[in-house]
Amino acid sequence: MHPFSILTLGIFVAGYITARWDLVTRLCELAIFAWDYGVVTRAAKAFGVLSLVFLLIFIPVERLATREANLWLTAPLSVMPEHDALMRVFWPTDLPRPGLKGVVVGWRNSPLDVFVLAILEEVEPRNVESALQLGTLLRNAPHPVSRIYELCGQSSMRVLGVSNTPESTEVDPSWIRVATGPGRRVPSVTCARASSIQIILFERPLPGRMQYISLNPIALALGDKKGDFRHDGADSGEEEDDEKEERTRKAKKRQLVEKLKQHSIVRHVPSAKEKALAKIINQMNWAWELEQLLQKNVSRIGNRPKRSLSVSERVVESATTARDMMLVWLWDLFRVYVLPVFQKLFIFGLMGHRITAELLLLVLEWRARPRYAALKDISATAQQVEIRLQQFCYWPMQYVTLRLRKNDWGSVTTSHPDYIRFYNSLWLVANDVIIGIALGSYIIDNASWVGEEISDLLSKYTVEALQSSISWLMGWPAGLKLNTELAEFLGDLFLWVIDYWSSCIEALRPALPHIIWFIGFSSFAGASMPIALFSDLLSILTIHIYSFYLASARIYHWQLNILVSLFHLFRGKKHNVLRNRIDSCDYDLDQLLVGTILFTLLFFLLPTVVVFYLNFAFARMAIITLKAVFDTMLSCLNHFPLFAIMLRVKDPQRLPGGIRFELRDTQDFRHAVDDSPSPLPSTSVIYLKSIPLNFKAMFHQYFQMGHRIRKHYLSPHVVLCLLTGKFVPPLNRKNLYSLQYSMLPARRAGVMEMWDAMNSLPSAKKRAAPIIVPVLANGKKLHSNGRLRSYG
Amino acid sequence: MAPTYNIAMVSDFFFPQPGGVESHIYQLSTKLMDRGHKVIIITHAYDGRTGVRYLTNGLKVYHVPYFVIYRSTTFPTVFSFFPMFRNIVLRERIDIVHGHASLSNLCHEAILHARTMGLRTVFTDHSLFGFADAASILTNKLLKFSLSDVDHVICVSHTCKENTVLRASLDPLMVSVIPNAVVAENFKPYSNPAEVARHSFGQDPPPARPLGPHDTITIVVISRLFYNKGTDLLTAAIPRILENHPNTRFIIAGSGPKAIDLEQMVEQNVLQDRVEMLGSIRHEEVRDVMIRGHVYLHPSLTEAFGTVIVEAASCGLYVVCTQVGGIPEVLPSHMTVFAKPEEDDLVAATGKAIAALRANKVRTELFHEQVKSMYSWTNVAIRTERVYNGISGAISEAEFYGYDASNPASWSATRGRSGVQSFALIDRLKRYYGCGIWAGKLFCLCVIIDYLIFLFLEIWWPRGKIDICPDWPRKTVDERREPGVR
Amino acid sequence: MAPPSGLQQSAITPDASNSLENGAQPQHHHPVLVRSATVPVNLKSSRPDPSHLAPEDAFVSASPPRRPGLFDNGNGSGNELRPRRMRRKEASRSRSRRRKRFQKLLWVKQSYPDNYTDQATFLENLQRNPRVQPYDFWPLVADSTIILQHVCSVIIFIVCFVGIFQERVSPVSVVGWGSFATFIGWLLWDWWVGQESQDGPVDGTPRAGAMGTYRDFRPPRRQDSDVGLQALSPSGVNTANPSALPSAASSSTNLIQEPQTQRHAPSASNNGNATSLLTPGHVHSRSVSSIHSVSSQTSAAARAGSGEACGSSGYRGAPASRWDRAKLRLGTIKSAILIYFTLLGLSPILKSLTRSTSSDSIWAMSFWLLAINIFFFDYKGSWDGAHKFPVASLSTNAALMASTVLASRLPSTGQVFSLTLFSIEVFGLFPVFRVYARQRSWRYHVLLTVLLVLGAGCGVGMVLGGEDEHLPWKNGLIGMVVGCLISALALGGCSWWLIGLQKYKNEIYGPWDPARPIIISRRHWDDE
Amino acid sequence: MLTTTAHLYIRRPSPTTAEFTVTTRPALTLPLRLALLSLSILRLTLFFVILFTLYTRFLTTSSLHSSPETNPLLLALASHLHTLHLSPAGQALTRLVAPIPAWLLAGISIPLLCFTVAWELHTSESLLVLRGLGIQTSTTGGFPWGSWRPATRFIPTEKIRDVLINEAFRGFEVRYYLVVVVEGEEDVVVVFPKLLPRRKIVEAVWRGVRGCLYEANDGMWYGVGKG
Repeated sequence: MHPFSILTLGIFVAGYITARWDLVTRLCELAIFAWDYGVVTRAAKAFGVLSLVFLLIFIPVERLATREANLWLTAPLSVMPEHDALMRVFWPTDLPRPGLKGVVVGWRNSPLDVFVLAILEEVEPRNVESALQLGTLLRNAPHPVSRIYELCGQSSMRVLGVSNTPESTEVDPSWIRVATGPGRRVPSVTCARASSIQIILFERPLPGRMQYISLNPIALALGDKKGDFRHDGADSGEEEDDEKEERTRKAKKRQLVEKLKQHSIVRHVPSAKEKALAKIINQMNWAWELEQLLQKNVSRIGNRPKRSLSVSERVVESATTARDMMLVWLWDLFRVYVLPVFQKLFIFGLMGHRITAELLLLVLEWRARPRYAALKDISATAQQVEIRLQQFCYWPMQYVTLRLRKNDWGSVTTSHPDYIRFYNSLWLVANDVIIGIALGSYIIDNASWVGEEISDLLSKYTVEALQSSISWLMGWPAGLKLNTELAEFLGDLFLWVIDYWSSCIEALRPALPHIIWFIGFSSFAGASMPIALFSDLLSILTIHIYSFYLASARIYHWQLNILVSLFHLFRGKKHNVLRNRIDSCDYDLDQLLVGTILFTLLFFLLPTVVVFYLNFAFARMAIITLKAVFDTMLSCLNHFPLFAIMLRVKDPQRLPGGIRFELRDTQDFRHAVDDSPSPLPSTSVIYLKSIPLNFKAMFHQYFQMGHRIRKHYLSPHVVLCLLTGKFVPPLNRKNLYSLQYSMLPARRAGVMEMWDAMNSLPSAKKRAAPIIVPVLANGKKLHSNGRLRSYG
Repeated sequence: MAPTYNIAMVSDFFFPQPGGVESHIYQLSTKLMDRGHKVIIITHAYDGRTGVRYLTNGLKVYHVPYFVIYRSTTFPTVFSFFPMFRNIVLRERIDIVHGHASLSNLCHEAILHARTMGLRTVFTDHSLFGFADAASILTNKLLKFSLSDVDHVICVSHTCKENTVLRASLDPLMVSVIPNAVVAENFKPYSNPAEVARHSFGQDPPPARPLGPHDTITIVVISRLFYNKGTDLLTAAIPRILENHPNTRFIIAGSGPKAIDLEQMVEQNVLQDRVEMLGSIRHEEVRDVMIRGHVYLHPSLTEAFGTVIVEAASCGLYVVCTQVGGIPEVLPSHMTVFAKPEEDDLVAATGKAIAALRANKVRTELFHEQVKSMYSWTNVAIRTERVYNGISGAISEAEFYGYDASNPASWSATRGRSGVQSFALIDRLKRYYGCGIWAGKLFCLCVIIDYLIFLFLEIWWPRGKIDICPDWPRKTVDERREPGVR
Repeated sequence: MAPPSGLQQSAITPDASNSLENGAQPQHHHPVLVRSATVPVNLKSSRPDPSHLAPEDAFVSASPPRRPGLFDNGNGSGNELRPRRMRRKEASRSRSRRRKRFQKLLWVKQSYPDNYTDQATFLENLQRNPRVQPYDFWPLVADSTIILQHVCSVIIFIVCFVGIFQERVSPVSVVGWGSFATFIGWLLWDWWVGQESQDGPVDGTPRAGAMGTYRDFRPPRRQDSDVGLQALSPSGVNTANPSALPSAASSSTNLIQEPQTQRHAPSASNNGNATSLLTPGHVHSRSVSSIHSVSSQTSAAARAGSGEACGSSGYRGAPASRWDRAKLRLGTIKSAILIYFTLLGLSPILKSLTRSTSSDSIWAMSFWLLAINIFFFDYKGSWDGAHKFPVASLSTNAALMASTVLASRLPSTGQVFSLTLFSIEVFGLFPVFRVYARQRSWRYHVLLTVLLVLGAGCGVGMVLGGEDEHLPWKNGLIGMVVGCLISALALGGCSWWLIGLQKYKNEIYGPWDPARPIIISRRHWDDE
Repeated sequence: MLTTTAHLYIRRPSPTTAEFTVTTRPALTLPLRLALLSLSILRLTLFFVILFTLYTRFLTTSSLHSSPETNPLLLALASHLHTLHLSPAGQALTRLVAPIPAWLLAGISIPLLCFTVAWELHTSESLLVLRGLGIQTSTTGGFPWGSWRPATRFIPTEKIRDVLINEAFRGFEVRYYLVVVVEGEEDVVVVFPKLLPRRKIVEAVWRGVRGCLYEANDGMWYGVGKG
């Protein structure tokens, strides 16, 4: 009974009495008359008798009846619990927990597997149900609602149960009763069907801050080009074959694992509850946004007269709308006439840049033959430039995808890695440029000094050191039994070449400061550029060592082979090529004769050649190490997961590396809830937490690269090559740089694709526009808008 | 109820590597398990096979991770094998250690360690060794070392027994002769044309039985092509045989270093159409190859038992083999034609065999049943079980070694050599000391070191720390089925 | 293990035998398997032949001695001491009541325990020292002269080197005399081979052996060698048996194939010449070609035929042979000149080769190399054919290397050249000549030996004699005498010692030894 | 005394959830607590002593310890350190480390620092089984490489192909260990990898897992021998 209606009734009664006064007097007389004739006493007696009867008979009967009724009511419940009576409740810990009675709303993944989204206070479960059916609770969702359902894998939200309701009110047996309150952190959950309950508490990730939870660690590298690099790596045989044996090992292991599968005794078919995990993770990611939405729309539940606005409010509102309309009008004006021009200009600028980049890339990647080395394989600088260009080509695409992300729910977590990658590369380039500016300014300031230093180093290490070592070798070093004549010969040869080369260097010396200055200038494009240039400069200025190495290696290898075959002859055997084994063979006298003499000759000449060979081999190795260091620095500058580390420090939730569970002691929990009348089913409280990505995973590719380098240069194969004088190939650039490419897609988007992407962007904006406006506008407009969105 | 034992078969040679010793170990273990014993196998790690494995019938195989030097014989890791071995033996509650193959160091070490730990040891010798060259002299010393303190030795043939007795200077009484056997079911003779069509080598018409005068006679040779398998004899004999007997053909299965010579022979006197070389085949394909032929030619130069000729006879082939090693003991004379290891004699013998087949004098179809009655693994298992009973004292010594129980002196005298050997260190040292002037002292040193290591292990890894592993459910052997051999 | 059915029906202790076979009932009484039946009695006295080993020989060394009482209570006391055969007969009779006698077979189901050791058959075919033939003194001495020859030639070489090194001998004279001797030797050789080709049916290409030029005729070598040996079989008596047997056999095959080869000789011969220029490994092509020529031939014929075909120049006798000899002389001279100039070219490099190496290491090295040469030298020198050049590659190479190393110590190019050339003559050619001389006639051999011993002794004497120029010949004479004495002593003493050692020889042969396959047409397709 | 042999705790609040913990930590009695406390205090002091050693060494080697410090707190710290350095103990320490070369000192002390900070005395590994969710292994103890929180690994139920007990050679012995065979991975996940407990414990855990992980309707897990 509403107080207002009571008031009106009272006014009506008062008016009536004043209108008919005589009737009142009659009533008074009648009462006195009744009292005089003892009507009252009789009535009192009768009343007493009746009440006695009621007390003695009706109340017990009613009690019995209610108990029977209750029995009848609870009987089906008691038989209810299913064979696997495990109830699983996912409960957000940061859910507001007032003590009020309310309705628990969420997903019901399977009859006994519920996911709590929100508790709606002060509403009737029935209404909530209907509202959910009608989708009232999802009114004016910013983005299409269907997406929620498809990502959460459920057709609709459900009422899961009631919270803080007294036991008396009976509910659907599949519902849960939740007792929460400010006091207890863990709600106590009971369900008629469940014999045991898992309460899994989790922190809701905030989509606004791009937090999310995932089962497997976030992938910082683009995962789309394993096979691609296999193809690229094909041109160096050695890499190829060790990759092959890698693959064969994997295949063998896979076979063993297949065998292992046969060992398992019973193949366990996963139940729905077990398959639901991925879905549930998604639901967790959605939980925050959905709860916000529901809480916003709670006010719509129930039939409540819409209170009309007072005059003052209406005035205020109209004023604000006027202002807003003005703003909106201006904004539209700007957007319609000015913005497109800027956009077009910007896009054209981008396209021009893109096309030039395309041309440059074509130049860099041009190969005379498919097997030949392209420019970028030869020089580090070209490689660096190529990487930068690739990044420039990739950014717009990335940006477009990120923009498209804007007009979707915040909880769609697919594009987070893209985001991180995008900003990572931006940050890296920025970093690179900052360091580069410092370095470059330094270099430019004292270019002459640096040039002097470099030329001194060159002349000191690549000329004088070599000369001294060679001349040291020419006079029996360290008691080595070298053959004087041969040593003289070789030494003179090499010395002559070195002299020639040093004269070339001398010719080059005056130009050196300019080169240095150029390098310093180039480093305004990033510190990686001068490093690459230095590495190229090094390889250019040490060509002579390289050639020495090649020559001595050839000689040594050749002599070694001859010695081996002559040794077979010495033993009166020969290597049978057809059967690939050592056969006995009787030679002729003159064969033996010449063979033996040659054998003796070469045998005694071998140490000399070995010494020279080793000398140059070591020089070569040193240079290779230096270049490897340069390359490592480059890859550090180009790929350091800076942004990821920053995120890891700032907000670990944004780099999910999987989930983990914690089993909480349930004793305190039980103590907290033992005031509740009904005995709880056996309950286990579990915390679900998200593990942030560990550093090992962040630097995984560095480990990979280090492993590659180690496997290439410290492998027995290389040692064998060194010993037998075969040519040791430098590490294939691809394998070294795969690290840096891992940020980039295997094939870059063509010019036209980029153009399309560019043009797709504004339309996206336009779609986003009506959403942006009404946020400023008031409820009614918002409402209509919401309906538009929800219908459209 | 006969007593059952926990037996550990130790050898370097076991599956996946194919071979005679391997299958011997496997079959023997299986049959012993059928008789209610518990058997495990200890061998070294093959590639991809390290750790503990269960075979289908619950036979447990330990692939001990040791690296391999030559043809899957491990490097002599004399003492480093001891801790692992002790661990395995204790956790499996082994009481008899049975080593195989005198070329496997693992086996010898295991026997030494087992004696140190006070277990009964048996050794089975599968191979023959000369006394001439240095390698065999070394091997003999090693054998003498490990066999001078073994409880019993099993040889696969009498020749092998004589050889072992001479090499290790053993008491002949502690050497039993238990031949190999074949699984006759796997070597049934050719029965119906359908199966010949089925298996992989069926590109030629199935062998005709009975033979007409002009049917081609197929001669099968299955052996690894090494020198001591007599491949040179084969290479020399084949052209002459084919020349003398117009419609005969050869099927040669197996590979090895001498395969090239064979191929060259085939090319040199153009015989590609009459000699078919299959390369190496798996053991389960042997029967499929055999039943395509009529005569099995086995030109080996030394052979302890020669399981393959028994298999051939079981497949119903008429066997021509060289009269070397234990081969003459293996098959009755009506199944075989013996030849001296000479080219001419081999050719002549093959000629005789072919002639006999052409005249249908040989009832090859009966061979299978006869071989089945001669050799069966169950029989081998029973006889091996008797050896186990003997050494573990379940059979009285007198009964086992045939002393008359009337005077105890007779066997107390030889107690040192044969019979239930005492584990006292001093007795063992006595036995080893008799091995030679220098070798004896060296062996004693080794044994003492081994014993010290044993004590150390007892202290370092006490037995309580070692988990006893549960047994595979044992089979119970019923006494009725026991004499089912005959 | 089941007993034979006959035993099963026999009423005498069937269950006993049963329990014996499957030792499943240990508590059951075992049939009296008495020690006498199993334990070998020691009958060393009554053993039929010494080479027949009884089981107790195996362990009597290591096992504690048995008490005699152990055997007295076998089956009856006395019969242990009777000779073995009687006892076995008796035992078998007494046993034949109970069971079949033991057979050394695996396929019969024996009624004996597995570890039963039968007296009669255990180790019955074990033989000791079967194929040892006792040496007697003089042939041994005669054979050991070969070693003496080689050692002496090495000593002579060393002496020459020392002479050159100390510049007491002029290198030119050394190499001159050496070359002269070689030339004489070659002429002698040529003459002998000429004679040989006259009286033998074959003169294939005898003097090919002189210097490496027989290379052109390697393919026929084997066939011709066989035939050659057949030719001079009277003189080839003391060649070792193994070489004799195959050669005889295959020569017989030659005679079998004679007509065919005669017939298709021309075609096959030009085949042979064509293919013989190829690198090794052309056997296949050759055989195939010959088979093309005679398509109807079986393999053996083809093999022989191919051999004949290529060597058939020898079969067509005199008319071809003269021309051949001329060509061979030419080839010989050619290769001689080749070697000569090679050495001439290399010697300046050799001179400075090991200058940086210290002399001691060079001496040590050359010593070891020469030792290798002496130890690995092919003393058998089996003479199979004029073209089989008894060159043991390793020893020759070692000697040549030693000489090269030594030569590199010499100051002047001429010395280096001469020493190297001399070493070639001594180590490369001289052994051939020696072997041939020995084959030729015993007299030459002895003569050569004496000369060598004298020369070596003299040289050593002169070298050790020191610098004193007055009467160097006295030292030489002393050296000769001492050398003769030492060599005689060594020959006699060593052979006597060797004979003395024979009685320690103890080889055991048995069925377990890997049999030596006797293959007539051995290695027809190997090593090429 | 401070650590015991590995033994098993089982927490099982509901039949569908169980945590098996194998730890070397004995039950916490008062003396044990005291011992642990003293140990940690010892480690702390050691840590600071090492730091101070390095500092003194730094002072003795470099002469810039008199640089003017602006930050008052750092200034106070520096002054205190300086007084400590001048104290007899500090002097003694300085004299002690003076002969040792710097690189050697660093090489010794930095691992020691890591040890004193990071080393955990007790190793404890646990296996958490949640029916319907999966299995989670976690390990603490020894050197926590990477992060301090226990290294956990969660395996969803539908990824679990089988849970079995295996035997393998380890060092000179054969050990039993519990493995989880994961779908689509080529390495099995070893449970309790650090302290491989003995057979009794492993079997108990195995039965528990089999009982707890799957619903009762496929209860044929029990009593089945090792896979």
